Amino acid sequence: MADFIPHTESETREMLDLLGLDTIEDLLSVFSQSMPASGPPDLSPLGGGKDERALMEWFSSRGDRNLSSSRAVVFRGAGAYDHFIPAAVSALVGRGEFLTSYTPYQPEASQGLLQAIFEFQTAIARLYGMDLANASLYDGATALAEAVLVAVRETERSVVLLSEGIDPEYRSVVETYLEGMSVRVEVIPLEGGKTSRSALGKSVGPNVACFVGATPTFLGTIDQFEGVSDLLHEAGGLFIIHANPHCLALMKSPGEWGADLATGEGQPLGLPLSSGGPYLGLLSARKKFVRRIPGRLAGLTKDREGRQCFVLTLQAREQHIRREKANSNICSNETLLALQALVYMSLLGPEGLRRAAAGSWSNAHDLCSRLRTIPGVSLVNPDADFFHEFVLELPLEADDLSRHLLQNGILGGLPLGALLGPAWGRRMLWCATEVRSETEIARTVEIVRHYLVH
Amino acid sequence: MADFIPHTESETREMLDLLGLDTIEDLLSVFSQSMPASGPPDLSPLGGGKDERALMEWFSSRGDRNLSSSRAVVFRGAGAYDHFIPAAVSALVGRGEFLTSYTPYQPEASQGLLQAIFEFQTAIARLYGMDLANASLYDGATALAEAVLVAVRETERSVVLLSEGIDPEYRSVVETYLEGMSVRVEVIPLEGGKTSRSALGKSVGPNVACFVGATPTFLGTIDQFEGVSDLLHEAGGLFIIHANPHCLALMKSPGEWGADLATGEGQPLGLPLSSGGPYLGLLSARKKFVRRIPGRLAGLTKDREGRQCFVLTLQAREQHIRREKANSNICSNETLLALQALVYMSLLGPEGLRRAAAGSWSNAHDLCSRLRTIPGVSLVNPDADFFHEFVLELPLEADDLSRHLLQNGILGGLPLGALLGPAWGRRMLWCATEVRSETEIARTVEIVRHYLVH
Amino acid sequence: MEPTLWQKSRPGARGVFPPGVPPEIFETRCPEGLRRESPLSLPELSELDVVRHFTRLSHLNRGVDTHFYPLGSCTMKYNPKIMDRIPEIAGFRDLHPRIAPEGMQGLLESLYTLEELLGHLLGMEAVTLAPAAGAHGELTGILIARRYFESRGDRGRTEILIPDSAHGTNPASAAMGGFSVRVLPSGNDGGVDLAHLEEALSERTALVMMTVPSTLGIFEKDLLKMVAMVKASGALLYMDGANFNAFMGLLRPGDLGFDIVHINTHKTLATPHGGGGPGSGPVGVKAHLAPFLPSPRIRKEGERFSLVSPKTSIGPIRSFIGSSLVLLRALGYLQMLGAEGVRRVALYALLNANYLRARLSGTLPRTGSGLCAHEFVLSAKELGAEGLHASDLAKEILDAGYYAPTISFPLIVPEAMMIEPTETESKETLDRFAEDFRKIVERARSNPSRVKEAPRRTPVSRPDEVSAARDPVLADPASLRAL
Amino acid sequence: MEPTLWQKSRPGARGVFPPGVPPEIFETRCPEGLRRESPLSLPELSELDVVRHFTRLSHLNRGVDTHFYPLGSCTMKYNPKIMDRIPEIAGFRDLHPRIAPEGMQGLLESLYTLEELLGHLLGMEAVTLAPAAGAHGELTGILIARRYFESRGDRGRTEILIPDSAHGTNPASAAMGGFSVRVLPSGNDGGVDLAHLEEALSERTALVMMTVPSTLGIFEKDLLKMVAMVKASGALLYMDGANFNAFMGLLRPGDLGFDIVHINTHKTLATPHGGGGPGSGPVGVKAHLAPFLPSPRIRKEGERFSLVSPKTSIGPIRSFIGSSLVLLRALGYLQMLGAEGVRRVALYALLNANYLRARLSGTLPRTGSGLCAHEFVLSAKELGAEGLHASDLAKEILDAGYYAPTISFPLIVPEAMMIEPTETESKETLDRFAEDFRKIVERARSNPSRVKEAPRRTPVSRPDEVSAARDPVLADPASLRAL
Ligand SMILES: Cc1ncc(COP(=O)(O)O)c(C=O)c1O
Ligand SMILES: Cc1ncc(COP(=O)(O)O)c(C=O)c1O
Repeated sequence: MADFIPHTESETREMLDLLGLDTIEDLLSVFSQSMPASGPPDLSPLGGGKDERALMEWFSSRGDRNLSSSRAVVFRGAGAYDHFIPAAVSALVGRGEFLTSYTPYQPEASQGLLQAIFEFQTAIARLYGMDLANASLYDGATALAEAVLVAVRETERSVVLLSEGIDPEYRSVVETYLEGMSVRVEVIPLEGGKTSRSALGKSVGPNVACFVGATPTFLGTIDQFEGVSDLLHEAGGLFIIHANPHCLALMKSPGEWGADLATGEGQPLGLPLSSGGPYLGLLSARKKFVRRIPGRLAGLTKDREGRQCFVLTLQAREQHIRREKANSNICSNETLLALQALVYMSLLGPEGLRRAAAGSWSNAHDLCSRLRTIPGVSLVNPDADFFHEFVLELPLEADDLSRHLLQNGILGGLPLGALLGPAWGRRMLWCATEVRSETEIARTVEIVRHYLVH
Repeated sequence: MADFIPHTESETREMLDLLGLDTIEDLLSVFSQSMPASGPPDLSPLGGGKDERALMEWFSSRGDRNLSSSRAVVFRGAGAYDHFIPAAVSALVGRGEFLTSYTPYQPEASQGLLQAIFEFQTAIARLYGMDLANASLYDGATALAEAVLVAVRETERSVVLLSEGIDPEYRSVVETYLEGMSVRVEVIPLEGGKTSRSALGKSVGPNVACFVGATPTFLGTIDQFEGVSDLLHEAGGLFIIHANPHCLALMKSPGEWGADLATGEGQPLGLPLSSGGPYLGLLSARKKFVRRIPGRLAGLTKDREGRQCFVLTLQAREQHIRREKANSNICSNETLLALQALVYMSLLGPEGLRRAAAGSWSNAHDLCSRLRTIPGVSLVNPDADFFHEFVLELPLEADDLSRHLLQNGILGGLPLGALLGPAWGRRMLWCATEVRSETEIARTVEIVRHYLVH
Repeated sequence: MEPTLWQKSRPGARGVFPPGVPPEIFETRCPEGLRRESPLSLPELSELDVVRHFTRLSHLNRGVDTHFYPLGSCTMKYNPKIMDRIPEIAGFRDLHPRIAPEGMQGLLESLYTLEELLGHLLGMEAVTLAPAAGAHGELTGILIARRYFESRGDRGRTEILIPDSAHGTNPASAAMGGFSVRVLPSGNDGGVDLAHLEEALSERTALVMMTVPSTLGIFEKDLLKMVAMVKASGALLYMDGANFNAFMGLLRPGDLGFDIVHINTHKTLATPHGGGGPGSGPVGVKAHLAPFLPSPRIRKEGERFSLVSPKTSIGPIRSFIGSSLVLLRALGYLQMLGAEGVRRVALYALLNANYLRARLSGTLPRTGSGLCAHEFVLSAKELGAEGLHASDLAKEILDAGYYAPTISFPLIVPEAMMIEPTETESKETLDRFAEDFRKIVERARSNPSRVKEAPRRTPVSRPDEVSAARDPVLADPASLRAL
Repeated sequence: MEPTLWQKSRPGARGVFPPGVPPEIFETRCPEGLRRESPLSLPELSELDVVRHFTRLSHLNRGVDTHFYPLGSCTMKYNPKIMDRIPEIAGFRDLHPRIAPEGMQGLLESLYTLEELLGHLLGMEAVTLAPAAGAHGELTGILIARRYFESRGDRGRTEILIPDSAHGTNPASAAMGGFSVRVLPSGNDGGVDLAHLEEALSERTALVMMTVPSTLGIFEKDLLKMVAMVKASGALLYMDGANFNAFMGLLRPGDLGFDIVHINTHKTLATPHGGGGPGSGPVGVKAHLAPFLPSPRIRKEGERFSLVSPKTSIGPIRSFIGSSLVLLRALGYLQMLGAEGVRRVALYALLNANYLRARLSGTLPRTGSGLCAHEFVLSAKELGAEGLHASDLAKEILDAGYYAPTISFPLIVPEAMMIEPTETESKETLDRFAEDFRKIVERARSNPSRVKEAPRRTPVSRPDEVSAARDPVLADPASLRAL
């Protein structure tokens, strides 16, 4: 019904006249040689078009069939977190000049986004304790895969060690990315919620490109990496940490642990749960890897009048110049979401971010200690500290509890059986962020208690 | 919890030092002489403050207690209409440069809004068929009152004739506005939905400042005004028409009927139902009244380089210059909503507006003919044409049907008893706009039928 | 500059396709005499054309979101973005105003809560939220006073006393309310002169309207004495509380003895001005005036809210219940601030004004002395010697990257420049502004002709206002050409 | 220019106050070794500071909403504002991706519907919506091809053939997929040379990647012959469908014989580019490749939708189900257009490109002849004589009030300027651009040194790119000073 074509009939006519064409259909001759014998496609499945109102009705009714956070209180994390997002974020990010602009290849007409990208890089580098960060990658999983590829290329080695603390789905993505390479992935187990130091020691060797640790781990525990950096560097490998940026407001940063590269999922920095995407891949690194890292980089420079300005730089690493020798194939990235994360971080500032992170930590600990009072419920990895997620062992199948909670408007912890195997069938990964209220926590604990202790 | 004060503690200290003050409380000495004996106010009812999230929860839960159009299908008009509003409207109107600017008294820094006001004036003048329009008044009712005051001042006469077709609440507002004047309001009755020509003829005389007609009338009928303009002008009075701008896309305009002034409520032009406000008062006029009319006016001019530009003009009519001799006391108006209406009109264009209006007309006629098939239901004023509202006579109290419909998620026609007196107790003013679907109409008719013909 | 919508219009171009039916259906079925005959000259554009047009227009406009806006009397402070979300809640945005009270309990509860909070902050026993703006609130208050005296059979009170420093809406509202205006000349300190007041008060005085703090940004030092004098005369006391930002949570008009007060939510309470509106102008009154408040009134019985229209009311002063979506913002802001925040807002408004006043001392003479309230007034009169007006300085200030202060108001100060920084601006911004202002005043003395040519960095230079007023073009000529 | 956030930062300033608790609570209870020790150098600003900062930055940026953006290969068309509303629907925006399928039936139905529609438009039997961008779709397609040959025990196919005119992501993706790249040189007409193709094809060829229409904006005239040759060699055919806007609803890659195709929703299907992303890159495949599509897959059984991860899949290529909020926009746009609209979009994209091509003839020589598809490529090589590059012209174009065309791509055209007007621009805009372009080319010949100095009307002049790359400053030094 609407096609956003601005032409009036007479304008179309004039344009066709200039081209010497009778009707607009004559333009199909562009394809003539290639028009398949099957004739023009049947477009009937596309229907007759909708006006704005009918369209919104269609989507709203589909939206109503999803148990979003407005209908189910979220106690689930596992890679996607329900955080507070200030109203000013969307008011600023949604401005047309940002939204409808392209990659800032023409710096004179794109200073706004270039500066924002530069500021985003700065904020991420500072948060992760690294020297620099890029302008974004697709999401946390692909950022991790790209970081692994940096290590493989840098070291020209063929073994990649991943901590068991890495989200198992991220691990699968890394494996998919490595599909075409002759690289072997080895998992270093967790012991009590922390990377087994003895297993790691045994596996690090001359073929190891890198070890990737996570903190918090997928199970919520805070892993510790004293000496890991030295261990890797002595063996000529790189040390990569995947970390949740929200937790880094309070937790020891990858930089402080001595990592060479760090990755993260930027969703907790002001992005809604979004049904899973678009998300925001974070990659930061030590300066010496600057020419290795994938993705765009905005740099500070001066214009002809000596004014501070910004430009995409070191493009020779990228596919549009380097082609098959590029650091990565990435072209479109997640700039708008990087802007969103930047606006979020500037609005909260260091104190706000620390306050929110402390709220998550505190709510999760409150939830955990209350749930542990229920008979038959115990904390897995009780000796490890955790941040805002933790795994509980239940007296029955986690899937059953999960279903029961959902019927009560609660998205409870993630049942781990499907992801980690039947041995984990009675285990559930819980999360509480700063937005959970005391009432929500209390009510949830009561429902769990009632269900388990009928 | 948040107060939007940007000062750091040390900045506050430096500022106080410059002023030679110890603490910020020392500034209370500004009031010292006036500080009442009762001491500082007790602020406890204001509570401890809320963060953004808690605030939105408070309001959302209150919003859920309102039967807005997302929860009750609207078949009610009577001065507030449920029309389609394109998504681009709020995207543009909400831009900070518009939203957070002041009245454009400094034209060089306010060309955006000045041009928009000028364009709004143009669109309203064209829609109403008049020479000019102002930059907005508070709402339709006060616009009507202000137009009446123009007539009173212009003619220096003391009788104002209002058609019974004017919304009775608008009539009350006019009476409130005239409270301090020695002016008498006389109502000219409707006959079969149109202003009684004989009554009007009898009332028009040398004391009459103006006659005000409405089209459509409050009862939905399309009033007709052949010869009314001449009748008034011969008697030295003015002719004012209050008209719904949505209907004017198809209906004869006040200008075409020969009105001197025209008013309207701009809500149907892209403003949501808004729980009643803010709305948008429209006032347009013949050129000769330009120095009489209230409110701001933007005019076209040139800057020093000869470039087209805009400026607030004829300010000598206004309160900030003319004070007690001003045309009106209006200062702040509804500029942002004027902008909203302008964006709406530009997006729809003449064809879109005509299409939407035809949709309202068509849906209302469809609804009417279906409801009339129900035994015991009849159309009041069957001999008058109507636009998108009509009055039905029911076999029982309209209030009862209204309540029943609301329980079924339908905001049915307005029961008229409360407004027009007990004689109207079984009458209901229905409306259907372009957004009502065939399904909604059919369902509503069935529910009414079932209720009336148990 | 951007061409107008009609200059861009292309006959036949289509924008958004709305729900509806082809207009021909109407035309074939509706009698000719009722149909619009003249063509509908609205612009014909694509959706992209419209988006570009208004995006570009926005770039030609300065707001608080883009520039420091020290516009005196207007309180151009930062309005939190979260408040923009409240009017978007479907339960309020899409609520029909003619629904029965059962269908709007959430709205009524919210507005009732706001009435209570404002009553508390103003020290008034009853509050109406109906008025659509400050001036509308004034008219409401004046009509209430009229009814009050009528109810007492006192028909001789036909006069309202208003200081010469008052905002123009005060006398204009008095006139609309059917009163004659008597002007109170200011004393040397810019305040109301007690002797003049004494002399002016009589049994004809219905109302004395005072702006507190005054438009000079000064708290009348003899305020309590004046109040007593007015009360003694049998007149009512009206306070123009547009400058609420200066005293919110610190002082209550009711406690000072005022009978009626209006405030402007669009100044103090988180409604951005939107280029001139919307706003709203709640009015608070003491108990003896409550019966006259405009209808409808919200009534609370137990947990249920309803609407009533008391017979004693002056009647409705606008359609429906009020500018709800504006009022909800005010409520949200007060709830967010809480007790502590409300006080801090006012204290920091005082601090910023006094700091900037001190930083600007030595540039242009100030009218008034000592601490100011939330704003202060300088006079550029002495620059008259160089042939310059306050308005010329204003244009230089635009060029320096600010909006300009209020000029030519209050009328009692020749070449007035009224400066109100508000509490939401940082010390850094004030320091920068003070420095720039100082340079501009220096430039005005050293190079007045250059100042006459300002502004140069704005999208247009000074518009020809004289010819605009001489032969006003108020509608786009291109809209007629298109026909 | 605007100072950076850290240049503006004032230690101790506070912005938005979030839910949470004082961090001290964490610090006293969490063991020291786990705590962050280095200070967190994020900017410290008020909410107003932040709002002004980003509002001003936005003013330094051009988008489709502000300027005509004839950026070839990027399809910078108008994206309807209504689509921005879809990702705001709470049921999608606030949906946790790790909820059981029962909790996301509306999402799964929507995405399934989009898969079906795209499959239909592409002539493909199965579609994955997982890839996050075009290049990601390429990698996905390439890994699918790898798995396909593996599944047939055919391990000798290690090479991918790619025309030299291809987008850089094609060879880069091939390399990431573990293949070696063999470049197909273009023939004189800019198309793939049949003889070269013949020669290059072998039993080592896994895939031939073709961009259709090519990056020259040309439909290969021998496309069907090429397809037949490739099929005969046993290799698979990959189509880079980034230029979907040129043929959507007119022609189906599947009907042409392609096995795999990706498209970029952020070009054709109503996702604004957002300064570089987000986007999404759905991939369609023929039935024989469907088993290898990335996991998870959406399955429909009756009215119920679920997620499955087939063993044959290449595995997940990203976290969660895909960039849902982007994909829903694409679905919304297709639903709004309907059958008729989809065709019209493509036809008018062709019309606008050909019209502008015709209007620009005589300015700079075009590479290719005859009708173009949705874009065309000019060469500014001849201006080399005046010492000018395509990039110099681009700067003049910025000054004339446009964004610039794509330059230096495709690589096979020296000093390429690739122009794609898209269907959403009006004839008037194209006429104005053509006139301005003509003037700029004339100026380049008559006054090249002036062109070297462009742009002059942008917020900054040309940045020093050389020093930026020599000693890259990628993080704000002020962020370290602040510590
Ligand atoms: C002191 C004072 N009184 C009254 C008014 C009038 O308020 P409004 O513009 O809302 O009608 C203003 C507004 O500028 C004002 O500053
Ligand atoms: C022809 C062509 N192929 C592939 C791509 C890569 O797509 P993306 O940027 O989404 O990764 C592009 C994008 O610019 C393109 O134009």
